[in-house]
Amino acid sequence: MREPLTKLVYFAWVRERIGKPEEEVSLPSTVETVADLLRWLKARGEEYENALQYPDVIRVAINHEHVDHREKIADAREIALFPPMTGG
Amino acid sequence: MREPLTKLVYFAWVRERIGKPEEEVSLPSTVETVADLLRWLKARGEEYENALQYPDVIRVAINHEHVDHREKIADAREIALFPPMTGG
Amino acid sequence: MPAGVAPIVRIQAEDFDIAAEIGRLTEGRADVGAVVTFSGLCRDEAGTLAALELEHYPGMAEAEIARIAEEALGRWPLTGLTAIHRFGKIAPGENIVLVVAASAHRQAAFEAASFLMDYLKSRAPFWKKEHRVDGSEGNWVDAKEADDQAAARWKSSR
Amino acid sequence: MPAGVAPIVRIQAEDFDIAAEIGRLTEGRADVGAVVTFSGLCRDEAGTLAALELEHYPGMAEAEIARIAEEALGRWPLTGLTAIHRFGKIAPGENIVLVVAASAHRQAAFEAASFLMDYLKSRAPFWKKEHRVDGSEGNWVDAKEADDQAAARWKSSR
Repeated sequence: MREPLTKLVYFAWVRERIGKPEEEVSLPSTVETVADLLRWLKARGEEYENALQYPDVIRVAINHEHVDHREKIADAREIALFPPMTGG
Repeated sequence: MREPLTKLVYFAWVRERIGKPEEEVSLPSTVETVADLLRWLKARGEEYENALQYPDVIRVAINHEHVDHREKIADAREIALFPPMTGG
Repeated sequence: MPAGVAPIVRIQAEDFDIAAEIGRLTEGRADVGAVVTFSGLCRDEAGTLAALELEHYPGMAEAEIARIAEEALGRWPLTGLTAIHRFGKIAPGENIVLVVAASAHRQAAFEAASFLMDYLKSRAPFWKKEHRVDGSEGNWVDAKEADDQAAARWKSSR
Repeated sequence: MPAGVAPIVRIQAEDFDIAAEIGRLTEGRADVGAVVTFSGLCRDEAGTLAALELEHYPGMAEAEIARIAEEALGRWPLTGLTAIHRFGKIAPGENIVLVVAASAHRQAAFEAASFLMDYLKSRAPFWKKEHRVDGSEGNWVDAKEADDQAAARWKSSR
């Protein structure tokens, strides 16, 4: 059984467009993969729609590790959404 | 017409085997190329024979620039003979 | 790979001291023949950029760079490997990132440093926002296709 | 290639200061995005080597390294390039050679530094003699086939 709350963290322009650096959400059981999560979030309001307009460019990490959009989020403690990285 | 004296300089084990760091020599007109010079030097005595036993491994520079053994030595002010380099 | 080489990874706001970081990998030992450093600096983009603001993902940034460093230690015979990445506001001319790779031989040091930088660029969770000299709202720097390609070349090379 | 970049080439007995040499290529400017340094150090060969003695060809050594550096400046868009080679007796753990390459972009800095080192190894008129810990007559270090191959790879790559 999934923990009731999942921590979501946002960075760079994803953070700016959603308007907050992090939040805790209660995910419905229909949200099984990263792709499901992005679709579900996008429907939560204009700021999410704006941040996640092109889901393909959004990079995702679960528990501090990069994952692709097909990854299951079953035991995620923390899921991060961010644009492609520009460090170095 | 060739200058009467040509300066020869030696490095590393070429210098050690010949037994001196440099000398001035009067080259006969039959010595036209680097290969001719190596043959001529080799006949000058045991120490030269010892240093130049395998002429193919000897590297040569004329006036501070690498040359190959076919190079003419016509206007050489200084000719250097040395083993393959091991700097860096 | 020499046993027991642990990478040094630091994420910090303050500048780093390249000579000190080289010393950390070389002092008191005589088995290091080659040290390659890479430092990345903030450019002013022909005078238009006032500063870069570097945002990072605390916790993951350190973990991800450590994973990349371990991968490098597995691929090349290194005697030491250091990666330091700064965050916060950085002015043109200042340092952003440092990589130091030490080895008995130069090829390993060059390749490991280059590999680490390519992967830092495309996998370390850092993002750069521009502050413009004219005071206009800065843009987030776009990821470069070239950086992904640079990282990808290490996949086929061995 | 940025106009007017003159390589810095020095042949010297004394040690060099890497941080100072980096500073020489970066201070007071904001167009440098990447600095790669290579330092080559004397190894003790598992405790058997007491020192290396580096002989060089004065005059030609400087001229030849300058020629190699000019070649690098012609091939990569560098903002600065430095090569320092020591001569004389050098103990294990000490520096032998330093290359610093600065550019707007990291690939150019990495490639130019690697190129310069490969050519230094195979073309700069320096020779290393070993002094052994056991006091036996040292040998002249043999040139490595691998170093010639390393230099040759730059001929086909562009």
